[in-house]
Amino acid sequence: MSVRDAGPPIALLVIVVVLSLLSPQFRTTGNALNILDAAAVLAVVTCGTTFVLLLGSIDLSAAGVMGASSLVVAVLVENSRNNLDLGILGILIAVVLAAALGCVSGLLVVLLKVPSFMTTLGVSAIGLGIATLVFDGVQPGVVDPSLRSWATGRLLGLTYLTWIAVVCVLIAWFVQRYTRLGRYAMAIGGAEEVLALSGVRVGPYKVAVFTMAGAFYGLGAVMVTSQLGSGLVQSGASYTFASITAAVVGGTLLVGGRGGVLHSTVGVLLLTVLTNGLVLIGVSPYVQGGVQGLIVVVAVAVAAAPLRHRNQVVK
Amino acid sequence: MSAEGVVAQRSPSVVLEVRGLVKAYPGVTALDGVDLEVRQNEVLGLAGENGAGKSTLLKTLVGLVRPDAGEIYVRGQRVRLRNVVDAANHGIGMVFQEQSLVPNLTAAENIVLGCEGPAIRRGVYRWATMRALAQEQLDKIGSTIDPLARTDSLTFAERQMVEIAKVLRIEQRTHNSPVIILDEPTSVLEPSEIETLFEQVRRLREFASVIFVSHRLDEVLDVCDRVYVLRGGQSVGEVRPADAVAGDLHRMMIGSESHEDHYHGSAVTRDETPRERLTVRGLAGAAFRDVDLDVHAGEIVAVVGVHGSGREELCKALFGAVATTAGEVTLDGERLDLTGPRAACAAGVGYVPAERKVEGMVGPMSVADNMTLAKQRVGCAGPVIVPKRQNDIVDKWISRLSIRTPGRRTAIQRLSGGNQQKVILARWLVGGDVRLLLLDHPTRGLDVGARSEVYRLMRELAGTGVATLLLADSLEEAIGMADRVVVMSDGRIVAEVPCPPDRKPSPLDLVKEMV
Amino acid sequence: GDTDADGSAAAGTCDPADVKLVGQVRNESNPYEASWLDGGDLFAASVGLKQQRLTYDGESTKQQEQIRQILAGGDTTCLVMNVLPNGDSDTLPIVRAADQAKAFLVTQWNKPAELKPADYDRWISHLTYDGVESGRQIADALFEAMGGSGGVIALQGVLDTAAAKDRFAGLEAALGQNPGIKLLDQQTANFSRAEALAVTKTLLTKHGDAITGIWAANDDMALGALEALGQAGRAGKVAVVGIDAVPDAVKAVSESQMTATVSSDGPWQGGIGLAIGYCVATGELDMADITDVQRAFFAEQFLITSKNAGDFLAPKTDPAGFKCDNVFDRVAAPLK
Amino acid sequence: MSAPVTIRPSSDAAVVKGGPTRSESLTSLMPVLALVSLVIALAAAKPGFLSQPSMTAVVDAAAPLAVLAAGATIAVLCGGIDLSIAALASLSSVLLAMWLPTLGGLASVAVVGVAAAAGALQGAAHVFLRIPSFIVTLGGMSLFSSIALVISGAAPVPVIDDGPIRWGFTRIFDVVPSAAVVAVVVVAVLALLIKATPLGSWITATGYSEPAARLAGIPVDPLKIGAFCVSGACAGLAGVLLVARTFSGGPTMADSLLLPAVAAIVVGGTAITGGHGGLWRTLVGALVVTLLRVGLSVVGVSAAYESILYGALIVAAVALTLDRSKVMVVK
Ligand SMILES: Nc1ncnc2c1ncn2[C@@H]1O[C@H](COP(=O)(O)OP(=O)(O)OP(=O)(O)O)[C@@H](O)[C@H]1O
Ligand SMILES: Nc1ncnc2c1ncn2[C@@H]1O[C@H](COP(=O)(O)OP(=O)(O)OP(=O)(O)O)[C@@H](O)[C@H]1O
Ligand SMILES: [Mg+2]
Ligand SMILES: [Mg+2]
Repeated sequence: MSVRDAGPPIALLVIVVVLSLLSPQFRTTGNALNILDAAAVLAVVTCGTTFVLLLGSIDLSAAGVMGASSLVVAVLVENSRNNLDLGILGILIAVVLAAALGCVSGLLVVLLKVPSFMTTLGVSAIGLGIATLVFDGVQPGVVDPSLRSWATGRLLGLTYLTWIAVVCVLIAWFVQRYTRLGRYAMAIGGAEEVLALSGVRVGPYKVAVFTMAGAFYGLGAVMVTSQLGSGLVQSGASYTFASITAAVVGGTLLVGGRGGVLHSTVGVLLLTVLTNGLVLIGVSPYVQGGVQGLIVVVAVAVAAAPLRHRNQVVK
Repeated sequence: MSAEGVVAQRSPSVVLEVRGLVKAYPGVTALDGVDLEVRQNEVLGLAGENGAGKSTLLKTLVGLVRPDAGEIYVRGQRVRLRNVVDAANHGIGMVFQEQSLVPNLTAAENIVLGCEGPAIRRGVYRWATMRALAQEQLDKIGSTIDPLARTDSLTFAERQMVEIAKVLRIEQRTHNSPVIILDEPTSVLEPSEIETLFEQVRRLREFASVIFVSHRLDEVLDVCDRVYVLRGGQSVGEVRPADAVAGDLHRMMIGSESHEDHYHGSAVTRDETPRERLTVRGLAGAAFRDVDLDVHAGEIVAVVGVHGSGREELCKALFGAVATTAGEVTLDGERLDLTGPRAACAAGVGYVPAERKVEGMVGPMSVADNMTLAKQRVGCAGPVIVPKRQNDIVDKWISRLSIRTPGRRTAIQRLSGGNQQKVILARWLVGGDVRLLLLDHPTRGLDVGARSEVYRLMRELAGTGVATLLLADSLEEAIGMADRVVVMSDGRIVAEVPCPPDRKPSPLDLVKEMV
Repeated sequence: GDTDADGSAAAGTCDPADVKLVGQVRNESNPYEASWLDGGDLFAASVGLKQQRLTYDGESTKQQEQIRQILAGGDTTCLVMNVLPNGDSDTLPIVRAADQAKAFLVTQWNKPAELKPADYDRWISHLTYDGVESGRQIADALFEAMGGSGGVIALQGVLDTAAAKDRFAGLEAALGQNPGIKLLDQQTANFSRAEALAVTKTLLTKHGDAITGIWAANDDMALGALEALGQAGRAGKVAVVGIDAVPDAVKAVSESQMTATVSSDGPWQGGIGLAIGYCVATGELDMADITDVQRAFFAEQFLITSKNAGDFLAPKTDPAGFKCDNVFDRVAAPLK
Repeated sequence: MSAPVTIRPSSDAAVVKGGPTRSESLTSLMPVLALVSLVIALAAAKPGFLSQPSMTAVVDAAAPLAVLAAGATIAVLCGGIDLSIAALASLSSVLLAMWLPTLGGLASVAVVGVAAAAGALQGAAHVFLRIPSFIVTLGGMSLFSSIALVISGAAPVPVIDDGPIRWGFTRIFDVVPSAAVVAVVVVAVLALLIKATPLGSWITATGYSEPAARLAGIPVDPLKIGAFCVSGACAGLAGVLLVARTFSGGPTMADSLLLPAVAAIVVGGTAITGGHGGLWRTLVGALVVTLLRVGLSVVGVSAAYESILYGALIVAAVALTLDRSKVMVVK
């Protein structure tokens, strides 16, 4: 592990130690499980964001994509709104819809050459529109027992959601490390121009990455829907910036080609631990955001410190 | 048109043939009916000025540039190359002028990139296979690089080797011998690395054909079996190295008599008494230490050394671009502030970086903007730009250095390399206050003509009292241009060799000190 | 625009067909506000008009921009707006803009105390609900369900809204009278179900079994808390209360998963604001006849417990309530 | 000091001008084209939309957004991004409302000063700690929000006497919104400052290629700090304008303007990667974004379709205004 890689895990460790000293409740097993559970959705969403960041692009569409997916899954599984009961197929459709929205972002980037910042912002608005259409005035409540059990069921002490997140992170890590898609995503972030010289058409891979990111958001939305017990338009609202922050804090750089899924997952844990710990040690709700922001900045600064040199470009 | 360029009947040994290739860009005709043939087991040289169309021609051969007209034949068969993969399938591969490796991947991945074959099955990497494949390629060229090392952790020369290993992958695609294109592979290599490369080229000739491009004409004559000369997008002739010298080649390239001499001529005006301008005492940094150095006003001092000798870092350190840990530097007796380029600029130090594209020019900005970037006060009244005044100054320098550009508002990236370099040099001259010039490979990638113009400019500046520290492109250049050569090795200065116009040392004398 | 010097109360002279109806809420993506707009449509249909539905995504700036844009679009003297200001601070600019454009305005929920409809010609009424009262009512119901002793946690709303503050004040008042109840912790979950879920989980870890009641400043958060309890395996062991009577919450109350909620009757709110404005605009109601109390009042609200939840399961809005004689039927008390 | 070099350029004939090509000038007109077509489309949907009061309202609504985005444009041109502007504008609104009773007219100046300092502080953190501006300003965003919540007690701060800031929300000759004049003046002053001094090419060079800019001796670090300082100052001024029109300050008042402000910058044709773009473009971008934000709902598009249309149109607008020749790879 390089110096750059070591920063975020060390920061995570320090924060965990400090919080454990400050709060007896923090260091209970129950709380550890709770943190893992709370990190589950963000971890899955961040898997998607990470791949987009590896490309050197940015993805602001999580909010909209998750909203659309959440409502679609809520009305397709057994629910309080209609008589549909597609079960696992409903979940699949929701994830596919999310992937399709991601695909649209990617296509717009590749075909129209519009920066991802804008395409994903636009797609987010479109997703929210779709969600509002499906919502149609009343929240569809999820009745489907198997989907509900995602949030409540436990295996070896961890909720199913946590396990899903673990599996997602492993899959994403595998994709990043062992598949052409993952390595090419890395390569596109490293030197996009070069790939063309090697006869690789980057367009399809970019679209695939955005599509995969969409799928992760869709799965994240299904998880949120299971947690909340109904389809919410706003279910993804907080995840856009949270996932980007988590990825960057973990060492996945915005310029692309650096970091990866495991880095980002460390970032997710760091943020979740902070949110949880600040509540437990009783920091006033007004200043929690500020304290969290400061710690993030300090963590990144400290992690970056050993690499500092003159003429280094930081955007 | 060429006398020998077109062969009437296709001899079986011709592997690649190009006829009447035309490629026009807005405003330029890069290729204007080029003919070319490459034979089995030969090294074919390609010479021409900057912008003659060499790279464009080669890029059409690997499918990166679609020609407007003309035909390409591979082993007598007309082909249409749509992309690099097409070309590779026909056995043509290229090492590009600018390095084209993905820095954050392993050497192995770069070597197989784009045609992974068995290294990827159903989209999934098989690292062991990939490693073996890459190792096989590296073994071919006798390189000992670890295939799983990240590319950005390799030295420049090692990366060049990776590129060559990569291009050799096309052997697997074709049963016949491949055509390997090397576009200016030597411009950034050290002499010893160049020698290694040439060994590889000669070895390649055993089973492949090689197209070789370089602006160092003696190199071309040395390694090639035949040399084509391009001028203004046309093939103007073929030269057999056996019965030609660099001068002949150059004459064909520019269409008139050459006057290449970078060895000091007679009439160099000098101050009578040498005046100390730059003094360096005990300077140390991450890559060098205990550096003592003096440069007089009007003196050109060349620093030579192999990769890792620390000379580039020293040069940057004098400009404040890398940090120093100890030492004292004065300029005209005053302490030189090394905290950053800004301070160095203000003190009258100018720096021309080696990586022109990344560190020198701002591509999309205009010639005028690039020229005034460092001396922004030029043409200003107080803090306010007076456009007329600034334009006049820029125009004067454009004609003074005969920079060939459509105009001062043209984006610098549209200029040829030599002209770009002149703009960067002019950047330090427009202020009229430069006292020390740090030139890091100022002629890298420039053609002979552009190079001699840069030489002329350097001499003229020296004549007016500017002290110059030169990191030369080749030992010949260093010896030719410098009044004194300083040899660095392992971060220290190990020797100083005087180079007066009448008593130039031989390159061999220097090499002895370097290793 | 303050009151005209001559005090001429604007007399409605609009042809009923010329009246334009605008209903504006934060968004259509939550059931309460969606039902509000539906109520507005219902009223509009009852007088043969259409309501223009506006939503501003909870963005104060967007709300202001929309209002000004609407008011800049031609003749506004027969325009009737039923507006839910995003926060207290948004009311004044809306009121001023409407007054200047001579459009009729009814606002609901948010208004700074010192701002009074009586000072304006065209701002007919402001109606809201006694947040202190609702906060106290559900707290009382909660404490009763807890048997008068135990620990509660409070989930606050968006901190800079009056609703959040008033409701919490109601809780504090109730706590004062119930010394057996201990407020273990209070956190904001920004009226959001997802945040409530996360915060509740954390607080459940922090306080464990000490928690026997959860007071939430709205139903969304209560439902989030309910989910958290389910996931912590404590469903049914902790009493939960909320405010708003969103369908899911009413259902939860009727199924005894939740203890209580308070209904403000969204569809009615959406209709009544337009109805008041329409009646004044057409002259059926004379501004002079509207009492000071009717211009700024707390509307009736209903505590829903398992006993009466059945009545609220299917929301029914009676158009008769929108008749000009009945528009002030639900005035419960003057604004404090 | 010894005599510096005396090599002098000869004064030969001037060189022909090589300027922007026709297609380049055309792409620089694209933002205006997008704006005009949007107005036409909205007017077709609802003819009354073209009326003078309606247009005045649009221009007025765009003004605070334009001021907010104008400052951030400079940070973007330098190759950074400022995500804290909206939160800083909210904080400024609170500060202004709190200071007005004691400071009167000076309060606006004080607020802009404080906001500028806050921006500069972020710039310094970005430059000296070498943290990406995205992260610094994201941290700044939550920090400023917290400060605003704490000092305001999480409640809006009413302005009793809005006399000293009435200049921010009046109509000149009953037609021209004063806020729009403020926005135009801000943009004009900044644009002039950039155009008339070397700052312009410093900013462009830094945005396109920071290493080259540094090695040309450009004071990149102070320049970036300055850019974030201007960005902060503009956020402060936007806060003042918002207080002038809402008669109160609120700790979350402007928070929702962040993404619209960035959208305004990009729709104007400024490259989010830095270097290429300009302030006037942002002014046009702010108008486009405002039209999309309020125009759609006002002409009667329902909430769900409004969102969908907004998403589609904003991408279309950027697709139109983007100068693809200036950005090598699209990220
Ligand atoms: N993509 C392009 N767009 C426009 N003009 C181009 C493009 N590529 C090359 N040119 C122009 O075509 C001409 C030939 O360029 P080319 O790169 O082939 O020259 P070269 O002989 O390789 O020069 P050098 O020795 O400097 O590498 C030049 O005038 C160049 O400016
Ligand atoms: N399974 C593998 N077997 C062998 N080599 C691998 C394998 N996976 C990745 N590599 C190579 O080993 C190197 C290290 O992996 P990778 O680039 O994924 O990230 P890393 O080591 O975490 O680097 P960093 O985090 O510093 O960017 C890489 O260059 C990669 O190409
Ligand atoms: Mg890694
Ligand atoms: Mg070339």
